[in-house]
Amino acid sequence: MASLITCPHCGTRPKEEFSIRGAAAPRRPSPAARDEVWHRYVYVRDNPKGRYEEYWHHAAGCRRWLVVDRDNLTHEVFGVTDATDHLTAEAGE
Amino acid sequence: MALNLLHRHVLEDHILGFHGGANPNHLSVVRRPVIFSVLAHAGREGQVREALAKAEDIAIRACGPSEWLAVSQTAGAEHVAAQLSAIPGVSLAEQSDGKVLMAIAGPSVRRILAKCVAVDLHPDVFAEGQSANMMCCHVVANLARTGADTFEIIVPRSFAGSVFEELTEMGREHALTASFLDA
Amino acid sequence: MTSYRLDAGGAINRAQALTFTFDGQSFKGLDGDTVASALLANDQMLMARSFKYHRPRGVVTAGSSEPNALLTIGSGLRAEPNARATVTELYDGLVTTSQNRWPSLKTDIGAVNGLLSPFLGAGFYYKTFMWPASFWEKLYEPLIRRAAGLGKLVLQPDPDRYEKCWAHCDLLVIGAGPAGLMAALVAGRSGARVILADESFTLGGSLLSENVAIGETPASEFAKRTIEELASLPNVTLMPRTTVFGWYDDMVFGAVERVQKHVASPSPDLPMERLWRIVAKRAILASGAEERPLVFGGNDKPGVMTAGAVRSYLNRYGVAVGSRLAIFTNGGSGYRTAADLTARGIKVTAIIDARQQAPDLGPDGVRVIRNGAVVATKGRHRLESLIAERAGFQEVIDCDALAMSGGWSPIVHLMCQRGAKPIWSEEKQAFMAPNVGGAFVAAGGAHGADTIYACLRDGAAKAAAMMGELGFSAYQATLPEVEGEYDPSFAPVWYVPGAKDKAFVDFQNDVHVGDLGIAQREGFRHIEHTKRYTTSGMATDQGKLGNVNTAGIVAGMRGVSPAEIGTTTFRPFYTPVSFGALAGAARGEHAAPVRTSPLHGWAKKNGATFVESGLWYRSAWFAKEGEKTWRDSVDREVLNVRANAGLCDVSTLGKIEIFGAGAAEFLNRVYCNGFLKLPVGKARYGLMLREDGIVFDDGTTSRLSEQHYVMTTTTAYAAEVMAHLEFCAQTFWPELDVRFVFVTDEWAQMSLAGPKARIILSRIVEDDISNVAFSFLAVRTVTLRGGLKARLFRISFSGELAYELAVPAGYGEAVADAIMEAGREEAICAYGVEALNVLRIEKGFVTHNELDGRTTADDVGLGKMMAMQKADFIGKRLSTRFGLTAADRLQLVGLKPVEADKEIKAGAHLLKENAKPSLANDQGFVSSACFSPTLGGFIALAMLKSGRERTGEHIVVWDALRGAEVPAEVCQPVFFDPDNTRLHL
Amino acid sequence: MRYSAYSIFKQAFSGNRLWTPAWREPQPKTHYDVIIIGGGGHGLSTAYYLAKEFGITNVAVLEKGYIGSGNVGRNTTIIRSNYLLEGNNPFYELSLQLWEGLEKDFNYNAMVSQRGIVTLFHSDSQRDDYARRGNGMRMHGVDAELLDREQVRRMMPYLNFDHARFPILGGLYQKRGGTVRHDAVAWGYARGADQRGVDVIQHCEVTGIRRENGVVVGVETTKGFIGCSKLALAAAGNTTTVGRMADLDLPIETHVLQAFVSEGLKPVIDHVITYGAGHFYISQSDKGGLVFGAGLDFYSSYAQRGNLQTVEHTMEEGVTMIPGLSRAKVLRAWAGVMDMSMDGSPIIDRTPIDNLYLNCGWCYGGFKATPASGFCFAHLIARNEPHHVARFMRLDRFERGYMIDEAGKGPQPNLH
Repeated sequence: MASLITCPHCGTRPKEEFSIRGAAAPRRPSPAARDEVWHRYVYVRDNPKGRYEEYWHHAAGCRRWLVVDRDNLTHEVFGVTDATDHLTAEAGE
Repeated sequence: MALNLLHRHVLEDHILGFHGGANPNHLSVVRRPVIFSVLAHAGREGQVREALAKAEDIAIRACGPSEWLAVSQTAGAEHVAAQLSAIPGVSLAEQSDGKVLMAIAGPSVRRILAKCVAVDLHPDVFAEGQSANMMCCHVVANLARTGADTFEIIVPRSFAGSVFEELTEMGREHALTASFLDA
Repeated sequence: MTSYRLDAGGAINRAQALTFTFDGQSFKGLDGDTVASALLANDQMLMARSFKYHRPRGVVTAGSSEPNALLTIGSGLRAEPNARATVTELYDGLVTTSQNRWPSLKTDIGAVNGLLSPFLGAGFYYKTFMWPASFWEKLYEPLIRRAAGLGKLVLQPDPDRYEKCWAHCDLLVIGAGPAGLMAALVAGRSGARVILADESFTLGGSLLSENVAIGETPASEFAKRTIEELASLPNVTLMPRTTVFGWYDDMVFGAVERVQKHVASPSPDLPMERLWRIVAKRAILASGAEERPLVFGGNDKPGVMTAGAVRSYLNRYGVAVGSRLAIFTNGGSGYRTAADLTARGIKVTAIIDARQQAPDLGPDGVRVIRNGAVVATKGRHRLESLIAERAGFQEVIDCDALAMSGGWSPIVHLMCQRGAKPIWSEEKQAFMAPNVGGAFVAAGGAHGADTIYACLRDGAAKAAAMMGELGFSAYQATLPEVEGEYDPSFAPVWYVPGAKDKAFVDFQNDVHVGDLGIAQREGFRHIEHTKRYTTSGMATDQGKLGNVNTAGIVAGMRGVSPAEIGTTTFRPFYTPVSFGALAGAARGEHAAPVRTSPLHGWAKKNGATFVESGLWYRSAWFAKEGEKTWRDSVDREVLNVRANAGLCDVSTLGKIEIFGAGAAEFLNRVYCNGFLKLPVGKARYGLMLREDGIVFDDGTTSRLSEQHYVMTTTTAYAAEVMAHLEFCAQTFWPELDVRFVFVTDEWAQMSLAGPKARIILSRIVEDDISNVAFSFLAVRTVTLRGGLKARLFRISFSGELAYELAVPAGYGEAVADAIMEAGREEAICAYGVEALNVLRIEKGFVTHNELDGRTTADDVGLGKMMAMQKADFIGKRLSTRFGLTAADRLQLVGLKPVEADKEIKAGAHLLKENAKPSLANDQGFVSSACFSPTLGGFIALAMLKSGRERTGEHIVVWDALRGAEVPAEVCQPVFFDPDNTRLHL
Repeated sequence: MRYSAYSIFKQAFSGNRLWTPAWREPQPKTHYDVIIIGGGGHGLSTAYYLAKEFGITNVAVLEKGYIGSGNVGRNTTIIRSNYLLEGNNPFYELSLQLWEGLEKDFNYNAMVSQRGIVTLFHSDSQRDDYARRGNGMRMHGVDAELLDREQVRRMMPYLNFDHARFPILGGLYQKRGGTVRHDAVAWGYARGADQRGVDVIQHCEVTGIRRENGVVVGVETTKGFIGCSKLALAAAGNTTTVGRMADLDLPIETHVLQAFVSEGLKPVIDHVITYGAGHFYISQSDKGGLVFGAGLDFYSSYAQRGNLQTVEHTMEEGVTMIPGLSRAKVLRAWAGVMDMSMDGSPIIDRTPIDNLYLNCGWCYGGFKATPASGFCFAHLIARNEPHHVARFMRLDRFERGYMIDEAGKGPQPNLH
């Protein structure tokens, strides 16, 4: 993945078209959640070695936020989904 | 006091460097195209896409899900706006001045563009009629294949000078020339 | 004459003689020569000096792994240091010089290091040069640095162009030897998009150097015909002079094409080198195999080279590297070299075969010394004889060159760049390519094939298999017969012990067997430690020749298999790549794209000095005749705006149009202040926080219609804000119907500010813009006289009555001209960002000088904006943490020097009066400062500990960097019109 | 064996055959007072200072590979203390002072070379930022100078003054900054620690942390269980992996940073130079190689290798800053995995588990911190309280709202 990402909307594109935000797993807590939950959301990271979901923004393409499901040790990419679709799928599970 | 306001193209000065006729590989800049950003609202993407396909005198360029550029070199802005705004679920922003439209054509066009974009432009992969946003000469652009050896590039106005310089620099090897389309 | 050009043979064009110079002396070479072959043809064996001991050196190889023959090629600004003579294509007029020698290549003072070598063993520098401490930097290190490096870099701008390119293919074949050619042919004939890249200027690889017949024609002829066939296929791209240097994720390969390195007068329309990023569905590594040198005392003498190199010079370049050669071998390669030499009438004095099982006689009756070894070499600047030993008996062998063969190692570098380690094969006595998945496989010599036929077959088979995987019907190639191959087997010999002279494993860095021993004794036993401690494998060839020998020798010292030792990590680049090629055209003034405002031409016309602001160029000030410094201009502009009116280009601010039924709610959540109740036709200042409660960006957002807004951002943060909005909309609240589009480029936007702004504007705009009809923060689409539609905003960043007028970009210059014309009587002036900065400091408005990514809204006095009653907004929850609300935080204040004409500079720190400078006493810093012509003195905004309660206190502005200490008084951060009466005029 | 000119002289006459191992290869004991996980620069320096400064010698350093195989052996060797914030500045200054006395201290020549570091600025606002930083340094007594364009030109005439996209307006100069031979740092600390009784155990991977009654009692390793009274983590890019064995929640994301070396060249660049309009930095080693690097690859990665785009971008910045580099050739690229913290600053602290200590979050500034990190971590382990200069580097600072955000980029690690 380090080199190419296959955007679900635009096809295969080079890394320079994207900007990378970080872990996609943390979910923004409800406004009423406890301080501890908010702290964890903003500051604590699972940071696993291996399979990892990460937010990439296709800034030079469709401008959609994507969830890139990848292995951060081998750099293999398992899938790339639109972040909104990812949320919907997650909610459906 | 009535104002007589002159419209000026951003590449006016850049293009001065090119004199004489067009070579086989040529870059033409369209002086006053009509361009609109078309946004489909939630749940309306399919309908909007269908309606856009039927628009007259308007070429539709894909930007991303629910977003297109509507381009016309023949119709006026009002006419284009009227057609587009009749589509339910659409928001429009005019970009006729915010975007610069260039057409690049010739036998070496793919070899020139290979220095400018990362996308595979082999006709089996990026076919005639296809368009997409992509990085071109370090700038976010919309690229469309309009013929076997013809592509149209739309870039933000503020970057147009930079992109023009780089395109022509990368075209030197293939004797690329440039002019306004009406020149 | 010891090395010379033969009368016939070789893939060189004898009709095309080329003239070149080496160290000032003129030589003749031929078209098709490398610099090395041409020098050898002229009996110039001595080409270089080694790094540490400055030993005389010639070529060891005929290829890209050459560690010795590094020369500077070219002169003046085009001089390239450390070019390998063995791969540098000769051209007419080429100028080359030797390196790392003084005063001359033959007489090099540095060679004295060789005498001191017992003291300069591996790691010696870690153990000494420590006393006295100050001597390291004053004496020892300068001495060491003087000896550093090989070639000289001309640190001047490069006159040549470079560029980058993308390529896409079904199959990339790396290496155009027998395996690569067959692979490309099969894939090309199958209809796949094929790229065949080879580092050499002539495709063919070993076929150009090996004396065999393929399908009854010479190998080089077979290569030529195959290449012609490939060239005729439209789906095949041949890329000679192209080195694939790196294998990256997702089957992206980096390659560099030397477009004009071989050209005497480069064309300005072509790049010197071109970087390729090749995206391949499949790739075949057909990079061949490397012949290993033998490690024996004096194995670095000029004239000692690999047996394969001797054949290359002989068969490809028609050069005999000596007139009397000896051969030291552990397998068939040495015998093949002997056969090729004797067939051309060149004397071979002996074959020293390290094996017990060896023939009685060599080709043409050459004597074979079985179970023998070379233990010493004689000669100063080139080999004059050697001492061979067999069963304790030593004899002198007459020779002026020695061909050595220590077996073969597949060249697996590229396949090991992504983490996989090569695998030791006992059978092949070599490290083999690892399995890295089916998309990238090794074929031919790189896969351990050791005959040309095996290479042809392997290349064809690997390509055919890949064609099937890619859905092509694989072309069935008929494999030609190959005649005259030699027995490729060899028996491992890692080194010849007992030599007096050094037995080198890394020629360039002068690492010898003794150094490996020191490393083992001292505990640097892991192969990476051995490498780092001895520097073996760290030279410009990155251990291509020596690393396998190092592993074998260390294994021997430790009594284990080389499998247990392993190799060091292979990393890009396969061979060194120039900065120029990797940088391409994006350098110097083209380092980043330029953004120009639609009012750029207007500003230029009005005498603007421009300043970089991110990618933009913005007008900084507009000098008038008679103004000596920028301050003169800025002071005038400020005063004129306050007294009359000014026009400023604000087009670079980010502009985002926002649409949708959910837009109001969305804005209410991304801004910390309220946005739900913003009426249509009004603008509001908004403050965005990051989720950690720190201020992110600010700007105004205007409601154009019920579900349509336009947001402005700061120039610097436009892209970040857009990405942030998209992130919030797409991942936090996808249920809100809200859409965004950048319209920054659509509008030329200008700020018309000053008490006379309305009068001037009313001459341009048809609509009623009286204070009643168009009050502070009003927004409306207006019609300019003549009919052009424009957007008008009554917003101010100067504290004056001000408007921002936005017109379609192409009309920007014309409208700005018209405003200047309309305001002539009111003495309107153009003003730039410097004046704008002064105006806003006078008003205490903050920018990213204050909002530096560490400040809260409260820190800059905007705490009240935070609508904590809202259920949610970005940054709400974490903004209340103790550390972000503590009373001793730095808070925005104003500063006035006690003496108004004493300058305060941004970046100064603050101290209490009479306090000693220390971190404990540090009270904060000056964030913005300027001369205020309005107030007639210097003023500043500062972030001061608990600043808001310290109004009136006298402090010291401490600027040690610039040697200033200025007493100042803390004041409110609004210096001018604190009641904002002028905004509402 | 003590190293000196004499030892080299003596060895030379015995054919260099009598050199003894720089460190032992001990088998693990059953129990140590302190076990340090991670035989990189920070782990080894911690062991060294525990033994030397605090008299705690029953210490083991456990390294899963060979010592120095992590970032201490794959960086660009720069040392400096030109930090902005109070939370960092005194700490890095202590580090620089320790570097200055290091060779004598551990009898190993790590070639500390104070060549001076210049950080270029390209705009007025950047100059203001650097002035703020430089004045902050001076407040703490650290050397700092603000150079104007002409001063920079005199020192480095080869920089791009005439055709730059972002003109060089000046630089922040720290004379005492410089470079150190990186491998030698690991080796010197290892040898020094070993001589004082520390067991440096290579090829011993920790696979679990055993806890009883809420405290750590030892670690499971590939060489069996090893007991300890205190456990200290100094695992850099692998901090999370090890921390998870003790259920630690950490504000760490692992990223990859590349570095490069050119072919050996005769000396042309004297100083360490940092580009202000990008991330590029460069120096020239005593062997002649130009050593340089730039920004992160930006994605989470535990792979010690980089991508081509970053390589290209690095070279673009390099040639833009120093046009004459164009014809120099790059020899090798490598990459290290970085424990990027959420505010870009490190953590040296106790953890919620009483006898478990944490040293992490070095981002890509870990090398220069090596001595102070070891010193302060040893202090913390020995005394159970933070060293004065590391008192802000707390694990709970995020919850309390006391971030040390040198870059002002907020909680997104790859922006720091």
